[in-house]
Amino acid sequence: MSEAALLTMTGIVKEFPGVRALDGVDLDVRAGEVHCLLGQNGAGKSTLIRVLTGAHQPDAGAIQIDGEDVQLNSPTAAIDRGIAAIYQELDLVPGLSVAENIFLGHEPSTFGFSRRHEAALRAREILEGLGHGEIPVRREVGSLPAAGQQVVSMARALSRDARLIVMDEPSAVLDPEEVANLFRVIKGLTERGVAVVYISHRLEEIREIGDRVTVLKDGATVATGLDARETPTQELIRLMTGRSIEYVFPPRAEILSTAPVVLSVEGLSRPGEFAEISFDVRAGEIVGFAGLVGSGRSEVLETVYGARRAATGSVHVDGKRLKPGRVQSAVKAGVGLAPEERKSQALLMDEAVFKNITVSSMERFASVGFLNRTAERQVATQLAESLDVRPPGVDRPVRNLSGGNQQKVVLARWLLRDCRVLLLDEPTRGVDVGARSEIYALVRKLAASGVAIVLVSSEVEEVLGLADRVVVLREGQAVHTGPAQDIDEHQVLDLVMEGSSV
Amino acid sequence: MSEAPLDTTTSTQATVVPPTAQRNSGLLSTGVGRNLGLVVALVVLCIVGAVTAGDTFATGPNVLTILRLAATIGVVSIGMTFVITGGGIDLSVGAILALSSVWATTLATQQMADSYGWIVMASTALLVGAACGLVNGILVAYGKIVPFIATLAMLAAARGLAETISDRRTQIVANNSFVDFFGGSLIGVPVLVWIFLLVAAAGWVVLNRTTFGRRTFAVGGNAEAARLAGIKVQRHTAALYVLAGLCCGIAAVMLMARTTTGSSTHGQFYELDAIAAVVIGGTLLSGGRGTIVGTVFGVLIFSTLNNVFTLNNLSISAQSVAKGVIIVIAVLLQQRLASRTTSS
Amino acid sequence: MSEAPLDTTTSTQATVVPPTAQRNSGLLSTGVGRNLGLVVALVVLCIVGAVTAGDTFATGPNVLTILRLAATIGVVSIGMTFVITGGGIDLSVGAILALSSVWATTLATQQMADSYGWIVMASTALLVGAACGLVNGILVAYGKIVPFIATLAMLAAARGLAETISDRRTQIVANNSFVDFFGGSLIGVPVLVWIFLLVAAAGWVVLNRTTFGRRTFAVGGNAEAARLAGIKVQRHTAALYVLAGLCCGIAAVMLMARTTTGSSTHGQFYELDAIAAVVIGGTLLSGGRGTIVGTVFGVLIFSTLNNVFTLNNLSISAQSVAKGVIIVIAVLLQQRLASRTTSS
Amino acid sequence: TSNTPKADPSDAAKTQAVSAGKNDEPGKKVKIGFSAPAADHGWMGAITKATQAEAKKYSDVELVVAEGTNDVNLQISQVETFINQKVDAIVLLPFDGAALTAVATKAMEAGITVVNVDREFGSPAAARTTVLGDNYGMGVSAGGYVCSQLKDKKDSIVAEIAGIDSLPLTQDRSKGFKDALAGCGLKVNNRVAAEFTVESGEKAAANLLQAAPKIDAIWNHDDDQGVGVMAAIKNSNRKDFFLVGGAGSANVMRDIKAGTSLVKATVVYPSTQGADGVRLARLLLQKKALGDLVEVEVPRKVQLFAPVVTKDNVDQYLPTAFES
Ligand SMILES: Nc1ncnc2c1ncn2[C@@H]1O[C@H](COP(=O)(O)OP(=O)(O)OP(=O)(O)O)[C@@H](O)[C@H]1O
Ligand SMILES: Nc1ncnc2c1ncn2[C@@H]1O[C@H](COP(=O)(O)OP(=O)(O)OP(=O)(O)O)[C@@H](O)[C@H]1O
Ligand SMILES: [Mg+2]
Ligand SMILES: [Mg+2]
Repeated sequence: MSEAALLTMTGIVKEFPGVRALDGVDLDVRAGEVHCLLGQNGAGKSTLIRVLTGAHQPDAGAIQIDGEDVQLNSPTAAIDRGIAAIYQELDLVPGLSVAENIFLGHEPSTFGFSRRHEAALRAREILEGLGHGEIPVRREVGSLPAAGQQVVSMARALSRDARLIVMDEPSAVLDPEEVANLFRVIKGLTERGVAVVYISHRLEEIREIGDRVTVLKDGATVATGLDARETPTQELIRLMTGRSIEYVFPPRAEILSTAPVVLSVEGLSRPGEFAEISFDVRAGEIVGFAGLVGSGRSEVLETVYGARRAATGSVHVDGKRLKPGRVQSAVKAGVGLAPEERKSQALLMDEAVFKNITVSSMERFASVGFLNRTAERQVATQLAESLDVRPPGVDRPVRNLSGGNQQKVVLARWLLRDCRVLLLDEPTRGVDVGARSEIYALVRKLAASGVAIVLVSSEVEEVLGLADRVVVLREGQAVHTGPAQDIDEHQVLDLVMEGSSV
Repeated sequence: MSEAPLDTTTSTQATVVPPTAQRNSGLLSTGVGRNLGLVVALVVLCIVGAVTAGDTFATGPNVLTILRLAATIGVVSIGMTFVITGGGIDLSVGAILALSSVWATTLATQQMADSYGWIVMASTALLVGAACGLVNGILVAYGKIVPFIATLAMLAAARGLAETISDRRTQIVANNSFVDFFGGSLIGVPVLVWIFLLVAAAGWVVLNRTTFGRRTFAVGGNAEAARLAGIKVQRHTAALYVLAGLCCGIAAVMLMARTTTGSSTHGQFYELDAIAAVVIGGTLLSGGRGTIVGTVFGVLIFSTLNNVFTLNNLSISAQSVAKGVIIVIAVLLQQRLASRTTSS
Repeated sequence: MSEAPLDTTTSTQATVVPPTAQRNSGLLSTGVGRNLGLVVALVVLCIVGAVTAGDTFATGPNVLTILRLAATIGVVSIGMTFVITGGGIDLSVGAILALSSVWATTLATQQMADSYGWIVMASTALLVGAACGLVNGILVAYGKIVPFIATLAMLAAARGLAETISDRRTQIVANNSFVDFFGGSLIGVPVLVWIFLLVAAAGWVVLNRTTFGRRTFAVGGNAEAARLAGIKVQRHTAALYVLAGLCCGIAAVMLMARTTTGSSTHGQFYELDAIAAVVIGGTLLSGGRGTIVGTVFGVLIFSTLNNVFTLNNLSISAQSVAKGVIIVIAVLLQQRLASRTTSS
Repeated sequence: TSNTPKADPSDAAKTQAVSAGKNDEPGKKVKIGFSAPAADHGWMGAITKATQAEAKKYSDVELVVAEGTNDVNLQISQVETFINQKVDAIVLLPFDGAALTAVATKAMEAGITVVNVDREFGSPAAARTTVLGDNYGMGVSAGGYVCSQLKDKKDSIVAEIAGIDSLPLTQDRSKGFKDALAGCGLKVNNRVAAEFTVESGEKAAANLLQAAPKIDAIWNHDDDQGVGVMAAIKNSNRKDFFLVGGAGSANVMRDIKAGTSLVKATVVYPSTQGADGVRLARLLLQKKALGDLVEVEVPRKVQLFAPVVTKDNVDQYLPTAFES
């Protein structure tokens, strides 16, 4: 690894209406290293990246590449400098094929006619390099599941032979297997002397792949050049949050076998997604679903919720059967779903934070259809604060929040609506360590108050740590069901991987 | 693109959000930011009018003339605002208006009106309008037909039906009490204008202060999210078209009073005029963002424009050229000002 | 709604993408699924025609008539397909067509044509069309004016200009070679139809086989992503409107040949007809998805409908009612079939 | 309305100046407002142009022209604006006579002289005087001519290409045509409607010619759309019928004279009604009588005649016909 800085950013400032997202950030990246960027939600990581890729123009600060000053006044400029990125929010064109998305902007072509065959071949190569030769390069990206799309945007970043690749929380959508896969690719890159800027909220990943760490806080660099392996976790957390957080799961409450079964699912199936799923959730119990991406966990949740119509099987809440494929009847029965993809499934991007929080519980603030906005704001503000949504203030459009903070808003919506049953799909995706432990505590508290909770997470540790009972899915089949205490991470991973072809 | 407004900003506060910023984004979301541009556009227009034809333009009667002209299309535009905010579009408003006016002025209806009073005609118009709206709503929400196509079909069908019923003859409103009531004035302001004001006010309250309005934004902004949040998206969508249809019914009553006729030729091009007013007002054609205030301004701008033209005796072809140019200028103006207000 | 593809997936290995899901959505993505519905709709229509007026409907000349009438609006619709796929809309097509036809038939132009041949008139029309398109493009892409409003303004302006230039007279095309060439036939097929076929074919190739076309999908489907990928979104958008304008120019030439005139009244309602054809064809009004084949079918369906009506001597009113109903049926049919084909 | 597109005002002047006499001498200044439907077809454009040209000829007339519109709501507000403007007279060609009766009455009550043109108001109180075309008469004339040509062939096929079908005046013409044909045992076998525009004429005709493989006579309501109709006929190389026009545009009359084309006759319907309206308004305001009438007041109603122009009498009309 050469010591010469490939990229140097100094005193970068970026302002948005009323928000100074970046307030003098310094960053230096060397060729062939994996440089990790840490920071709480809203610290400014993604914004910094967008400045680096020419998507945003900084209000102040200098950028040097190979020691020479550069103006990255458009994405093209950055691309020409050999900078590629995987953005936090998927940046794909749903209407185009996988191959076309990968080569968008630099399609192989002669006289403007695209050489589709060549594109397809090269796309397949890249995908195979990523360990996903099975993704059909001619299929429309819009019809791929989240994980598939994540792989495609990775492939796109690799398709340009870049010298510096930025990855903004690439692992958020991925399960352990996929993450391992990703790390293999990153190692390959760094060996070729490519520099990687890696953003993640999972410290264990930093430890495994990172070389050096830069920590952002409130839009400013608080530490840089830290050793990724040696620096103690508590130190990193303190730097990020300014306080020290016990990064442990809250203690479980004892569930009495006499506690009433609130949610009971029997023989639920959807051809091609999952089959014969049955489980009960008692009041105050947390049932966790572990499994690989594509194992059908989201589908199970969405089907229980009625967002998808079950082919067979039934769902009962407090003994009453829910009408299959009817979200309404689930909601009436007190079921809530925090869906997996916040942007497409949960958020009203242009609406104020508080409206997003109260949308599912409007009736509570309404008398004969008229809304009491003051009450709404109050309650929403309290929730936002308890989840530490930043920047504070519930009137800004959700679009302007950082990824993790958006996730918190989604969560807040369902915390507000006091449900009998809460279905959480990847509730901590993209949420920083600080907020994470708060969310864990909250989920526990809810359970303690008698809510039945179903939790889906790609982080086995999270499932085991939080859930009382664990269901392991593989290819839509429940391969294991039992108390969380009786099984450990490795066993789960074995169960999950078994027979999976990679 | 969406950044243009953002990059023009210069604030000096640190990460903590200054209250002003909050108000700004609040402002923008309530559309006042955009409306400022509209106010200016309208004011400029009025100044032009006053300068070029001050003696007549600035007079009370002339203002009332402008308002009376605005009233009918205005009511239609309010309904259109709801549909568009909800992520749809309604090309059939003009046709529905025509059909309602014809149905409400058939011999049969008018005879009933003679015995039971004009309320019969009024309610007939409203009913027909709402019914057509319901058909639109069902086709779009449950038939899952693209709004553009569904309402285009309704446009053709409703006009055709209107022509068949009226046999393409203009139907005179015989019932005088009807004409007297709606044609009259209250405290110096024409009843038609009162109706417009009422509908606009009601529309504003519903859109901004009720759960129905809030859901409209949700449905238009992200239907899937709305569905998963437990909103009855389909039923709501249908309701929006019924609302639009109802507005057409009201507009039909107004036009019947103004022209003392029902005719299959009423309301030609109202779809374009209404959509134009709504969009100029700042409502997003893609849905999820809508402003009644903006729409009202949009309507006023267009009818003032017409009035100023007539007063200034422009050559007719010149008028349409001028119209095009003025629209562009107005929008540009409004955008610049909007982006100005969003930056503290 | 977006679930349709989901429901059909069957994954057999723990991969992020289930293998079987691809074939179907592959079908859908190439639009064949949708088009199948259109084919059926058209066939049904033809059967109706053949049954009700077999003797005349099925004849060669009648088919050619349908095609000749489809040709002009067809060319316009091809251009419209590009604009809509690119996330925009163009309400000014009819007006641009009128302006081009008038400009290309002024005395001055026709005199030049006498000395240099009809190519002068043709190229004038194309130039005027492209120029208007450029103005649209600049207003939308760089002026950031909502396409609906920008092109609405152009509609007003262009028609007004056309009226001023022609002084509202119908300008006869004196140059016979022009009429003879474009009015004539090649191997039994009218030149107009050939032009339509050529434009359609070219349009298909450009949209599906060139980087320009694919980038159009990107610009319409996710402008931000396109920008981040280094595509010059603004320039591309502008180009799309120029393309549409050019098509209007071509259509103007065709209409001049068909009617032997240039007039400010040409191309009335073309905006609605074209958009309807495009949308019925399966292009998304919201942009990001477009199909030329679908558009061609859309155009054919409408002009066949017209023809069948006339053959059956239907009254205009009955026609529009029927039209509305048929549109709805066609779309429903097409949707059912589309979803059918996507489910294995 | 009728067919005469683009009347040449100077011609219009020639014809009427004859009777005008010393009425043309400048009198007190008058301000006249003029409003008409949208000029979306030739004849409307002609009406407005002729009107403006006529006004220009009088130093004492100031004409205020409102944007043509098919939205009665807008046209009403234009009249209201004229009232606010305190014009002396309003020459009004309403999009729909009945719909503008109320506001016209209001204008009369405001002391403004209203001259109603071509489409009649619902109440006599709404206008001081009315200049009317004779749409029903047009149909009758056309039908009468067709009868005279086909009287011995009772089984002959007659087709009609109407104008904008949603307009009452189109209904009147078709009715007149139908009634006249009935008089000689004929009927309209095929009827299509265009929109008074060249393009729509071509489209309607093209379809019609397919619909009816054999035709003996066609009446086309409007010579402007007639240009398109002829294009379609030329394209189909059909010759099995003769055509009756409606307007009397110069080139149609030349064709009639030459006898080379399929057009054997046309029915005149002057586009100078607006111009007449302006003249009458001026006379009324200046308290002048109509020349050549003993009557000291301008008459309540002037209905124009719709003669049939054929090879025999074409020379009489050709000079005053308009160029298209
Ligand atoms: N377009 C925008 N307009 C206004 N404010 C914005 C915009 N984009 C980001 N911000 C603000 O800038 C700050 C930094 O956001 P950023 O997305 O960079 O955070 P982050 O470090 O990526 O957080 P996360 O880990 O959750 O992704 C946040 O306060 C956010 O609200
Ligand atoms: N939009 C889609 N189109 C086609 N197939 C899909 C789509 N979404 C999901 N699938 C398929 O459905 C199955 C489950 O998808 P999904 O990835 O949501 O499961 P999951 O266990 O929730 O994974 P994740 O960890 O991402 O939530 C997989 O076979 C996946 O390929
Ligand atoms: Mg981020
Ligand atoms: Mg999932």
